[in-house]
Amino acid sequence: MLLTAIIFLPLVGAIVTALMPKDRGSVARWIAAGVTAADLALVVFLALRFDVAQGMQFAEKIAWVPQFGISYHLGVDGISITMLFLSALLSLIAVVASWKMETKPTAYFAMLLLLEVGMNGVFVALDFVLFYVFWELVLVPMYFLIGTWGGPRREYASIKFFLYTLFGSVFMLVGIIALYLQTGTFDISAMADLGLPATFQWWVFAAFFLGFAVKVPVFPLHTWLPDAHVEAPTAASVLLAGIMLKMGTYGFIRIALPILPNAANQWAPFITALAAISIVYGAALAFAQTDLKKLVAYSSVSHMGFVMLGIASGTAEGLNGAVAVMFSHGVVTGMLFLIVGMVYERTHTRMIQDVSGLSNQVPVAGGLLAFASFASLGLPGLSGFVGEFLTLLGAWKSSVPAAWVVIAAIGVLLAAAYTLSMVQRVILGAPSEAVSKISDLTVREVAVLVPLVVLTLTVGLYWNSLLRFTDPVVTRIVAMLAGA
Amino acid sequence: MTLIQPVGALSFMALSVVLFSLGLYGALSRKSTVMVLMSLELMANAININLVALSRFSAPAEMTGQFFAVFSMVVSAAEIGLGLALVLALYRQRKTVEIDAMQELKG
Amino acid sequence: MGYIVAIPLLPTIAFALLAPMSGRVRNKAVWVSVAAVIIALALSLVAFVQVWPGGHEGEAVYHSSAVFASIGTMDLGVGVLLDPVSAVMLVVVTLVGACVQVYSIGYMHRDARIGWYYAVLSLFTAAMLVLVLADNFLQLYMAWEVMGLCSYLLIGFWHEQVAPRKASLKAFLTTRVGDVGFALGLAVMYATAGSFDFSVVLHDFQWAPAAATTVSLLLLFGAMGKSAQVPLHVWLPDAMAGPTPASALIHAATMVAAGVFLVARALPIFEASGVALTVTMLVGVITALAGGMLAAVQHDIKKVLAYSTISQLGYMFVALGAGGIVAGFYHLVTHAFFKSLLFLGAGVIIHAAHTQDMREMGGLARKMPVTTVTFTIGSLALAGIFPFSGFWSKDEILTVLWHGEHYVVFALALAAAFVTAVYVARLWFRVFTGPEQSELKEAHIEMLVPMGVLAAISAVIGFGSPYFAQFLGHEGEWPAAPIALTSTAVAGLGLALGWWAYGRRTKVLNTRPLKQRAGFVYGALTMKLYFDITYDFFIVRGYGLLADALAVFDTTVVDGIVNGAGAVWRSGAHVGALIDRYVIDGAVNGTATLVRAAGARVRRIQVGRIQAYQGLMVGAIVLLMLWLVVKGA
Amino acid sequence: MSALAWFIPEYLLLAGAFFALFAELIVRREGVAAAAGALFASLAALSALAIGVRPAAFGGVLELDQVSVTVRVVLATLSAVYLLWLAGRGMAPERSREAAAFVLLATLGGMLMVAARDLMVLFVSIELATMPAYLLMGYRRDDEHTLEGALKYFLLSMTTSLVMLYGFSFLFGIAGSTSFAAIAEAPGAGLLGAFSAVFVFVGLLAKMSAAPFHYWAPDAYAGASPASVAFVSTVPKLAGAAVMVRLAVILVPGVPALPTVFAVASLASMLLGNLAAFPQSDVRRLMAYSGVAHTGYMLLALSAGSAAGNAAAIYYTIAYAAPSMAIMLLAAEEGTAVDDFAGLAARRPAAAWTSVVLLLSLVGVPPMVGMFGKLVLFTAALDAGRLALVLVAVAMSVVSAGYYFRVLRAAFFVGGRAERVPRVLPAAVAVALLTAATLALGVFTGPLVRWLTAAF
Repeated sequence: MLLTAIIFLPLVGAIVTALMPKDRGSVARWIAAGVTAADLALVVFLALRFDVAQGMQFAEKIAWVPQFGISYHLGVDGISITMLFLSALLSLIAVVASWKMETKPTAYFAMLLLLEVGMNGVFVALDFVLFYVFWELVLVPMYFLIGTWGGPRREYASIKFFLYTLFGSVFMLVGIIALYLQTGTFDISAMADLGLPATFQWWVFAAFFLGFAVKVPVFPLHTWLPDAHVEAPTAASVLLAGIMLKMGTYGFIRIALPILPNAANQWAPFITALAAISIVYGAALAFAQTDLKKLVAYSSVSHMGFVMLGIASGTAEGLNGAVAVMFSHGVVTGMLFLIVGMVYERTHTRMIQDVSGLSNQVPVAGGLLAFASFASLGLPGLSGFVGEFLTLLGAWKSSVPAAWVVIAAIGVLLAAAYTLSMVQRVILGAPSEAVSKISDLTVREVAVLVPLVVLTLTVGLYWNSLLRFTDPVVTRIVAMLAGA
Repeated sequence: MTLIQPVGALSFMALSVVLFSLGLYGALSRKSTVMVLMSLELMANAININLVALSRFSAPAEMTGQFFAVFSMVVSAAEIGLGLALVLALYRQRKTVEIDAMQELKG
Repeated sequence: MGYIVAIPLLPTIAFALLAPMSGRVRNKAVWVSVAAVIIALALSLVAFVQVWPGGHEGEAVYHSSAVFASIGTMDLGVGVLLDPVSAVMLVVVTLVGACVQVYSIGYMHRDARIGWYYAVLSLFTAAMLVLVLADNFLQLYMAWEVMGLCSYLLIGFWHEQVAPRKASLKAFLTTRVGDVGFALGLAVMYATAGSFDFSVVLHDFQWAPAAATTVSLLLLFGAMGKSAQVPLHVWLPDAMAGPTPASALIHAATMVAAGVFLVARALPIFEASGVALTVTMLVGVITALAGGMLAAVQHDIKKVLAYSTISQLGYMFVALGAGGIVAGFYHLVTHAFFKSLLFLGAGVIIHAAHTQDMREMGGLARKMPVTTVTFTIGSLALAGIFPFSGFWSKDEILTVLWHGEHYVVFALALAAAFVTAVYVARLWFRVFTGPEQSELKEAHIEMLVPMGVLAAISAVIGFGSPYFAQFLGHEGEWPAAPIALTSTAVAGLGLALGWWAYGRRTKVLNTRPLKQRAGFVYGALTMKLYFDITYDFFIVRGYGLLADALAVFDTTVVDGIVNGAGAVWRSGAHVGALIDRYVIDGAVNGTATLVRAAGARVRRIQVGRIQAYQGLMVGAIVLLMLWLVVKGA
Repeated sequence: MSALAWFIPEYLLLAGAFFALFAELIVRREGVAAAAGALFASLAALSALAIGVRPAAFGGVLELDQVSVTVRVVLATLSAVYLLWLAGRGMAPERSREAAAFVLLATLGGMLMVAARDLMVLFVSIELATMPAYLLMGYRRDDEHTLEGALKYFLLSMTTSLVMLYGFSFLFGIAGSTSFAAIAEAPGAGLLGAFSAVFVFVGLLAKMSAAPFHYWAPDAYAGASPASVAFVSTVPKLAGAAVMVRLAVILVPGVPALPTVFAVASLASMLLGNLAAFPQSDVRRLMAYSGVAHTGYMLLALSAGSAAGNAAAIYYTIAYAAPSMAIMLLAAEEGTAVDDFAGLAARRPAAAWTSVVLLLSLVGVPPMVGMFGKLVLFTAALDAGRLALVLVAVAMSVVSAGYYFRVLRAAFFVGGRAERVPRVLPAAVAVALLTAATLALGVFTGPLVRWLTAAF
């Protein structure tokens, strides 16, 4: 019952806030904050009672469309509990970060809560149709978040985002149905390691790859990300980068790898190549950007390239590294977007040449932005390093062509290049005229960032705080991959 | 060889096809809507002939074909009545029954 | 022996306390950092004494570690390993660290952000101590990177000006290039040996030559980045834009030595590969020679010392490459002391002369006696003159080369020694003799005391070389007379040339004629052997252009494939006037414009004529019937 | 209960129609006829539900199997909801009295079509269903295009129904009897059988506005008032779908080429419907092409030729009917151009968010019923090996998001007129019922599909 509560509590919140009269924005804010906080509390309560040794836990299964084998089936294992925690945390932070939202606040918070329903659902669903329902459900609120509260080119960005993801997910639906026809059920956990025929696996993997790769995003399907990020309001950007990108990679780990093991092995070299290209391509483009948010968006493409590298390696280190990058990227990029948002609220410009000298004028903001940037470029002791290093280890250990791993390692260097060149111009140096008049972060804004800083340090210093959850699951998946 | 053989179902069906095609040609080529309706009526009659003939040759006992033909006549009468009402209303509005005048709606 | 863990912990706590403070409070809490490093020094001495009798070949005096990550059966840990090598390094790091922190009180007291300076110094000291005490290569790598961050922050300390900002970025990225090699080396090591722990990788695992070569060359590449060996040396001279005491600590004694320490730790792997040793030696000797010659043409006093550091580090790599771990390590220790002394001295000189350019200096000897004496001890040690530490350690390296029959390298090393003597003399005469070009007064007491301590050590430590060898578990003996005499002769010759060219004058010397004769060589040297220019032109600007090109590529081609599809269709279909405002407005992206354009074409079939529709329908029916006939259903 | 009693819903509808014609003579108020009609229709729906599945009656001419019962209930409910809306808003500017009668008669024809097991009964009930539709399409006087649209609808659909009748006559000829059972057993008459089957399905495809026989739809819809389009584009189409499935079941064994015909028609409809819908600026014309596209998806299920396929076809048409009718009713309230939807979110947030639910269901985004319809449909089609067509359908549903979202974009992101249409309770309730059905129906997919599959 706990998982259903976690998913549908925000839905109740969303309905309540949506029905609020327009002028009662402040009440809607508090409801949204209350609901997300309660949801986070439930998730933490769940995590405390989560036994790392066993696999799927807290499972709930009710027949929904019996003759098609569709059931309302929820369950949580090591990886999904991590992502669920991240989703609940970032949702709360997103609500608190958009406290001063004036334009149509009730609808805004309703959309945020609806988004949380979709995100929580994806990480917990164990039935393909349920997974697909939550996967698509996420699109609608994000479309309206970008479309209504976004920047100047918001309509273009929102429809582009919607069409890209819909295009991918619709082919995923075909893949899901093909699997159903082959196995007779829509239940994900039952389908693991069934030894399906190789060519069939290959084609279904192709369908899933298209669906997930658009979301990750992997080069060349990434062009929706910068537009969506630049135009989305801060809170939407945080959730988009923090959680929604991870739905794609989570899909690979939860669905593609366990169910289609030898297709995964067949596709591994291709995915590694794309991953390495995404890493270097994302880094190079981030280096060339003049808009802060676009820079962070392209850096996400680069970081998610590491996740794909880890997934394609198929080794225990690689997969653990992939989940580590997913978690740390969620936290760190969330922080980056929050701070960039806060700076934008004050200076009303995101152009790198207009914003400089933060550390002198607003030391707290400058300091935190520097902290997040160093975490993002993978400084040891912070969470960014954990995932990147493990993926490199895993990739080298696996049968994947070594050239791509070297290119990925160079990606780490390029990450330092674009991050530090941003730090140079934005944080260091003399304060520009746009920066010289702004005030430092308020208590609320710092309070939003503190949990993320704490998480970055804890995972960065004590890796097992995260690996304790993911390792048992990963060892099982690796066994399946080796078996195929 | 006698010129007159017993008339088989095939010849009736042939007649019906010819009539049907004539009707169809009329519907496609005539300029006045009323004439188009007339051609449609011709096609309906072709079908009736077909029905009656087939009823005679394939199931003479039950005469279902004849019933079908009667039904068909009644229905097409109603339809033609309705069609003419429409044409009349259009005439009152557009002062013409030219079928090509009905071209505003397109795209 | 648990207190060993406290040594790296103290500076970490100091940083943890200082970092979150606000600027003003932090500036007053500077003593926290100084106290931490002094206590750490005391503990290090205690640890050193406990290890002093030496003679335990290889196995650790104290080792404890904790697991911070476990993947499947593999556990990654962080630990503390005390053995002779790390005991010596502990003392060196904490001692130089303490001297620099005390010195900085005087040097930086007027700076508005002195608190942040000390915070980063503590973080750096902590990282270096963690590196020295590491019991596995992963922990060493992590400390290594954190040190890179600290050097970035310290070099770019005065970030309001452009030069320090550019230098810090250059430093971080160049060392990061080396770190890519280091990371890949770790990946290969993990893939072959299955672990990072010294005990497993260095002792238990039998390295195949091929794997050993790859790993050691990659580790060497990392070390070359951090220890500024040619061709990755370009960042060190620019790093002088940072505060001088910071350079003394980082760019003389500790951080740059980390590369040598890494190679020393990983020597068993290098020995297993054989090839790697010769490569190390070659890299070392080339850097020694190039560093020396470049130092001889610099006008900025700190740049001279920077290139000198590069050259001396080259010496250490030569020693390690020749298999003489003791010689290399000993030179590292002596160099740490006399080079940090020279840097601190340079700090005082710059404060006094209000310039870094040696051409505007002169006649310091008369007004600044203490500085002159200490600086001279340091210079003579660097030149390798008899009683001072530089002589002994450089001599041991030459002996190792001689015994190893590396005669060509031996000759080059001697040439490098000669050039070192020349630039030392050049520096000394330019700064201390000749006309006084600005009113001079002696430095504060906090600055002189540390220099005195370092000078004393540089003078005395030379006599401990054989005991130092035994301490590290090898048999050590006094340097043989012939090599000692040759090296002293070479050094004396260098000093004489220096005196001849720069010492004799009464007025400011004009070296123009000397440069005309040197012509090409001098030109190349002033252009820093064209390394910087080539890097800037090809790599930095090249990457910038590539990034911009990719950005354009991304928006036009990749995004365009989606957006542009409509454009392709439009031009192909030259539908022209018929495209109504939806297509031009293009609210949805290219695919949609493509579809809309197609829709516009399809829409034209709907002509509105009834009989046209009937005709189309009848046509469809006829087609259907024909198809049925053909198919013979 | 004697066989006559099984057809109480039909009697109710007939009575309702007459009552609607004379109601306003007795009670002077506007909209009473439609209200009465709504009452009668809902009674008919309830009674149809109560009666449930029955064996063949009147000598095997009419039979109430699972499909007929389901479709009867849905037809009656849809027309009840529609009449409820009509009672509220009325068919401006004319009186809605005759319209109510036409609606009830058309629904009656539809119910009989679905239950028919005999060619004669089928032909008569099809004509009974379509004639009121002609009148509904021509109902509005003030727009000079209405009559032209109605005429086009009349001429083209009369031509195709004559072709269908011609097919019926041959079928009768081959089987010697007009009952479906006899036709099913009749030995395949080779080419003549194929021709007759094709003629029959041409008529039905035209009724369903499937490409290449859809030409009447865009012009007729564009001319008619949106209210009448709401009815004509959904109820007769649902009845037509049921009849096509029935005839497919009996004719396909004899004519193996039929599934390919359906596949070709499906491909043409999907491509033409979705592409031509893109540049439309009038909601009626946009929904006309959307109708063509959705008929294409339905035909995809039919081309699978399996029991699951047939059930999916009917379920999909039901899943399409509710949101499509609701969208057209909203257009009737707000104005027929896409730009009339501008600023809807500001004016009527409830209506705006309703249109989101409805349009997303048409695109096939969960959790609305459209997605489940597509899921069931794709499963059946893939099972029958129609992979290529499924991929086209999938791609086209993404394209459809493009033009459906233009309405949403107007509603949410474009500023529009501020004054809102006065709130009329019955109309609002009607649209709310349809939206609730779109949202809730998804959850009951299982039992509904199983119930339909049992019929084949």
